[in-house]
Amino acid sequence: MPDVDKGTVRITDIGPPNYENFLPPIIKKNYGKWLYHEILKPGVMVHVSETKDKLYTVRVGSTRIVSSDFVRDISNLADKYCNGYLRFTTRNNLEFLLDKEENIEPLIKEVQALGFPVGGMDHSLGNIVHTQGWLHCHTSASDASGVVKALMDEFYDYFVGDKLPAKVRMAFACCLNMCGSVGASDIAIVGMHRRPPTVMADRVKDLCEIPSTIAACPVDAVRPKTINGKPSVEIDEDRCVFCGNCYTVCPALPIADPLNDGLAIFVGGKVANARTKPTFSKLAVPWLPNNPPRWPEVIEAVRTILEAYKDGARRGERVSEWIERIGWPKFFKITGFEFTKYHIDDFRLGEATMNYSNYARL
Amino acid sequence: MPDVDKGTVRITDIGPPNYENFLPPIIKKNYGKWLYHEILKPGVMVHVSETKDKLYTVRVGSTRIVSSDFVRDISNLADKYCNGYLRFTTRNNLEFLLDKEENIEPLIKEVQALGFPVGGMDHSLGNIVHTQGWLHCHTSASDASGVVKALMDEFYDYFVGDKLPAKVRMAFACCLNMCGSVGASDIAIVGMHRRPPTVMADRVKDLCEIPSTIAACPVDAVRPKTINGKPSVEIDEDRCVFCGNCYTVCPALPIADPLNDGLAIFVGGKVANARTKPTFSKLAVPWLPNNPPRWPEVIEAVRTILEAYKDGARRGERVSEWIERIGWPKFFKITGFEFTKYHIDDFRLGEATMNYSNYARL
Amino acid sequence: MAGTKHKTPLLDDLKEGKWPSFVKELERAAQKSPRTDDLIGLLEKSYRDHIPHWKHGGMAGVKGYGAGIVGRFSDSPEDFPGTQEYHTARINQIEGFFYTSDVLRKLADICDEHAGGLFNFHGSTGDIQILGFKQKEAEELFQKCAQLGFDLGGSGSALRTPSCCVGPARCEWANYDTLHVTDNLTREFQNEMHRPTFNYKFKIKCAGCPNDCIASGARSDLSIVGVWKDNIRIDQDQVAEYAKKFDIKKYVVDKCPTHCMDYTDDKLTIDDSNCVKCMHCINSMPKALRPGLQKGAQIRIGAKVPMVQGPRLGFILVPFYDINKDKEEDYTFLKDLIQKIWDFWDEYGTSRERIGELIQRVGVGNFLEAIELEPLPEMVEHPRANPFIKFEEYLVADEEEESKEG
Amino acid sequence: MAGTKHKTPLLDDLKEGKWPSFVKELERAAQKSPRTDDLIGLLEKSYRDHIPHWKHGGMAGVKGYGAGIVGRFSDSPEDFPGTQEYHTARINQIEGFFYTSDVLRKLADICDEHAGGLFNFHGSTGDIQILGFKQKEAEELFQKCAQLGFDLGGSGSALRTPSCCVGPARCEWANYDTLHVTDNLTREFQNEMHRPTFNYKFKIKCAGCPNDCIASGARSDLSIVGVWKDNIRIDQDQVAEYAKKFDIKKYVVDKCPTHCMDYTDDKLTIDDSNCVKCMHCINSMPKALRPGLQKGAQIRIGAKVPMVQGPRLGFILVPFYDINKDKEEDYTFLKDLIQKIWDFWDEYGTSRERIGELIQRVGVGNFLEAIELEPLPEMVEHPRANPFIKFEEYLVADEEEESKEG
Repeated sequence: MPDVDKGTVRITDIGPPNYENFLPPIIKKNYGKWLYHEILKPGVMVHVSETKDKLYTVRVGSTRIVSSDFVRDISNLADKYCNGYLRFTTRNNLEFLLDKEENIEPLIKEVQALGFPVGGMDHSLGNIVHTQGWLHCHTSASDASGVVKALMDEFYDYFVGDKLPAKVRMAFACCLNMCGSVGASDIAIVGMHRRPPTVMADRVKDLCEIPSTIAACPVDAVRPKTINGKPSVEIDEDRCVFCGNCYTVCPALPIADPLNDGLAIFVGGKVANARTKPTFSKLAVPWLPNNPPRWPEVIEAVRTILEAYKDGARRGERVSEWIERIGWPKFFKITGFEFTKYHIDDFRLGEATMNYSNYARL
Repeated sequence: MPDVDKGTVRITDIGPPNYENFLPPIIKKNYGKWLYHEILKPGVMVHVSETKDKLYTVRVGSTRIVSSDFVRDISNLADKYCNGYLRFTTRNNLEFLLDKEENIEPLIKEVQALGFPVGGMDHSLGNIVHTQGWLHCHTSASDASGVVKALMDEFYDYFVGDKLPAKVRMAFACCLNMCGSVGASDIAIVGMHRRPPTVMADRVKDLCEIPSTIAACPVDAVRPKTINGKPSVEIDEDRCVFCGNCYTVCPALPIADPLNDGLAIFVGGKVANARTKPTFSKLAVPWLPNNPPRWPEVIEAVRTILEAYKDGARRGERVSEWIERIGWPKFFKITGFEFTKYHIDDFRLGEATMNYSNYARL
Repeated sequence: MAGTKHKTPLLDDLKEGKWPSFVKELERAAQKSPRTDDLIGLLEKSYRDHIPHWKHGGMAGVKGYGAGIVGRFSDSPEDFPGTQEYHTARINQIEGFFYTSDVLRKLADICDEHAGGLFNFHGSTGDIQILGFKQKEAEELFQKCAQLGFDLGGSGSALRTPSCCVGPARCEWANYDTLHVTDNLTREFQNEMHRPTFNYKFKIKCAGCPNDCIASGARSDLSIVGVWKDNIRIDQDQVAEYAKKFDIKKYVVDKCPTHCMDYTDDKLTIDDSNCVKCMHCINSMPKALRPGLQKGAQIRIGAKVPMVQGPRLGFILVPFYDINKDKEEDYTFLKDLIQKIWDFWDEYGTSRERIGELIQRVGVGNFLEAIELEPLPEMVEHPRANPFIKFEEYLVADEEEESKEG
Repeated sequence: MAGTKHKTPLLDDLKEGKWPSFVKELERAAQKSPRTDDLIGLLEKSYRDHIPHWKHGGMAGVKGYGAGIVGRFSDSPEDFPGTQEYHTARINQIEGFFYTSDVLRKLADICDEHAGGLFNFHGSTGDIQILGFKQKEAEELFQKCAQLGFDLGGSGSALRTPSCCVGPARCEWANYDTLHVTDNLTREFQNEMHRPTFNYKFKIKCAGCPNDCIASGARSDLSIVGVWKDNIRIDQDQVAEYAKKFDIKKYVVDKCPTHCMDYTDDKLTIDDSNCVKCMHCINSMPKALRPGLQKGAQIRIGAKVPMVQGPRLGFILVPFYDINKDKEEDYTFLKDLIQKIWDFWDEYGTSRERIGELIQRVGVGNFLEAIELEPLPEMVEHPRANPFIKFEEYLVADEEEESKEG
């Protein structure tokens, strides 16, 4: 480990920089004093304070992965229009915070000239939060950035506009570990392994420590087994939950599978408490193939959902409320998605998801 | 086995008498042709047919257990007013079926003279369905007929009237086996064993067949154990679900416990699909003591529920709808029942019953 | 009432009060039946001791049947000899609980002559119960009933006596003939009722509409509920009459679970495509609204009491089927379905496992495949939220993109 | 863009289209960083092969920390040597994601000098992520960040970097100072973040109101959500302004989940005793309606992703508490509660068991007893329906009606 101590003490456990030092002066002044806000147009809103101060926010869509030069670009814009301040959102957007209304349009022009969209507010499709995918994760069942790029290109107008019945929150996770915790989104796309890890029996002993491989499995699905006279392991397919933990410690148990890895689509989740309780997204399509670079099957399925929603939902209804109103049978009917045995929950609490009534639209 | 064959063939597997032979002529004539019905007054309704025929029903509360002379009494009434026809309901009521309106009042007078109430319709307290209790069941944790009698004496006016916000269905089961399947009632009272069966270790070997005793347990809670040198069994308290099956085959494992047997009260179940889906009753009071002959603690708890419901519910709201509207916290507040750890479901699907939202009335 | 030889101060208290007294009924029976007099004494003992005084301790039944008779043996025969054996016979009720005075009197005579003079009208499942006979009297009691036309009902690990609501006999909302199908199934499955070979009990109940007055959705493994497919029939004149009596918007329209109704300008309209057949509007205005004309039935499966894996209501297995047409074909569809369900239960179920518990254990999808029904979204409240799907189909590399059924 | 030495026809396609292209960002970084150029080649290989090309295969980290650095090793180092080690540093973000251009430029310089010139702004939990350094560069990268004021975040079986919504900095609905408490807890628990000793990860997120813009209720083991206790403040004049724009009855009143609002004669009234603080009416009319003045927070517990026992949302643990008063006391109540939860988890949890799974396994009631909170009906959707209660109190005969705690 290099010695970076050049006469100074090694710095540890200092936590983050104090946020107070990074708040624009108008925010410091009006901290906790905001009275209301209004959306002025797609991607632009104003917050009005008890002090009468007005703060304008311009929201800009971005990729999650960015270059250092991107960071310099946005810093330049912040210097020019925002006294050097800016913030990000949880959905990988940038927010420029302006105290001068007249700066809004010039800023937007420069942002757009750099190729970045303004939007993601109100009844729009928000930026898709996502995980790392093939770009940087060893258990991923799909790429993340690529699918998201393909989707946002396709549904760009919904980001820069506000013509959807209500906000639509989309999220992408590249495997069931769901680092993005996508499961409570209007539309959630999840990388799916369809098969348990392959046991490369002749290589297990050389590449892996068998006891720690067995211990890595959270559901006790990996068990010791001698194969062709060599110590190895076997995997209980019924137990395996496709987490990839065993592959993490044992490269001779690859979970990635070029033919069988793919994507599932879940719909109708939400996190906010408004009108209805928070709820998870529910399975719409169990499996679609990985078809890079544009994943047309995924695009098509999402388009089907978005268009059915746009046509069918009433103003202000989130996807979950729309489906709840029309009923799941009608959702499957109008989207044309097949309802299969996989849609019926057979996991731990599946019993709680059946229709224990005579309610049916006939 | 006595030989009853007196020249005739032994009769088996004939099923029930053909119902068509027991339908009153007016019903045979109008079978499937009824147009509508109206409740004329508490306990009396008329059904009008497409043929213009009118059928009057007088509903009479009864005990579930009746004597042969009771059967003769009601037969006499049926002869006098109903051409010899009558029927029962699933809630142990009698129904006299009249084709002459002028017979209604004379019939009611005679019924009442015999000590039987007319009512149980519309916004009333229905007759309480129940199981056998101490009167005739070996695993009962309470008497059934006695508790029901005490309750119906107390709330008699709700049966003969129609002054409740909506119908109230009450049910009683004398142990968790719930022969009465009471669990989806507005108010359900359930006999509760608080302790697993007592092992009379020195008598097990003499009175019981140990393998069949072990096999009788549906949750594998009974295991062989030698106690004081004698073969016996032990019972896993954590597993035991108080079913009494082991006592059924082994009298040395009594589940009845004079101190700890008692009653729990559940509320807010319903079976009908009207307005809201069918739902189970939920725990209100985990345990009340057996206090025969009148079970005042049970009466008091039911009175508390009924009065809170009568005061708080809107016209047409079943108990479940009323509680859903005001919220469970308020139900516990206005009834004064203590909310305890026992109210939080820790059984198999308990996870599905938590409040996964920020919804709270503060 | 005089007559009981036992002192019963606690039970005597329950002879007071406005509601009919079961103690008086016991005493009426006891006047003719010494054993029932002992039953009263035994019950008073329970009221003192706070425990029941029954045990199993022996078998009871009739030749060739494994069901229909439930044995009851007192734990205190020395003090109450009449209760040493005090068994119950389950007598298959008449569908719809319709009786004549004639047949009731004959049952009463049998009950006095061969039992303790006591009945339950009716037990929880639906049977008439005759109480208080000894094993040696069982056969004669049974045959006397049989000569009167009554067979025994089910008990134990058998098909329990099917039962139904009053149906078309006296209800305008019956969407099919509940009495007929119940009678038909009962006759079809006499062997399954009387000779227990199931894993556990199996109950069938038939309700004419989703009001479910027989509580089939909460109490029967197989629940058949009448329903219609087309539009609710509206009589606008009668709607106007109801409007004079109550606020239709408030008490009917606003309570519709799918908000598929509208009442504007004194006119009631229903978007029937969104109606889930809850019955509330029809219940509220029976003279104005009637079920549609395309009548049929839904089938729900798996309801049961808490023991062992927790209580269950039934879930929708068949959202709609033409039971009225099936009637003309002797209920072939229904009987085939029931047989497939039983076959599956027989093959995969374990002892004391109700069908609802088995379905949950093996997975609804696998159950559906076995009984050859398609998975339908009507069966679920919502599709799965967890992503733990066990795919049975996947691609195999060697065979180049060829699909394999797992 | 010229510069990458690898042929990337598949990725090139993703440089087209209106939405910003991550491929362009990769290429911009690759112009300065050969290892990032190899990253592009490796990703193109994944696009061809349909599998990722990463493995674990080694450790990465800095002295004294067990967290904050996530190792990434390519499985194809021979073809893409720059990706042999391509690790990630989680850098604790500034609360509310507020930055200055100055600090961002300095981070960019560090990222160019010591890593692959790539960032995530931000990772799912909230950290800034710097990508593309080797183990031998980790310490210097870390200390350069530290000198700039940035520490590492959490990873592994540790407290993950707490995060919060924008809160009072730019939102009129913040019921407490989300930035302040997040900053305070982060500083308090530096050790728990940096030195993994937990059973598994533990996330804390702070949302200012039930709109929960930080998704705390779905993503954090401990979710703190701002809420008020008294009445929603109504400006009737502004209500009248909104009434000109949309149908208040239809879009606001009728959507209230408890139907506690009324809009009659141009006047909006709210039965606040029945309000569950869903935020819909306030969201719909921000100029007319404001949260009350008795502000505080709710605490929800147990949210997590599907692995292993299935996904969970958080349930209410504390319906209301005065977090603004607690702020004055350095969040003593909150920190004590968190410590009790961790102590319980430490004592009873198993490896890879999230707190929500543990609570379910031992029973909510037992968990509450251990952390010394009362059971409250607000915690449940409804009380139990099954009767399988394991009573801990019962009477013992010898001691004559004396109660025994089990």
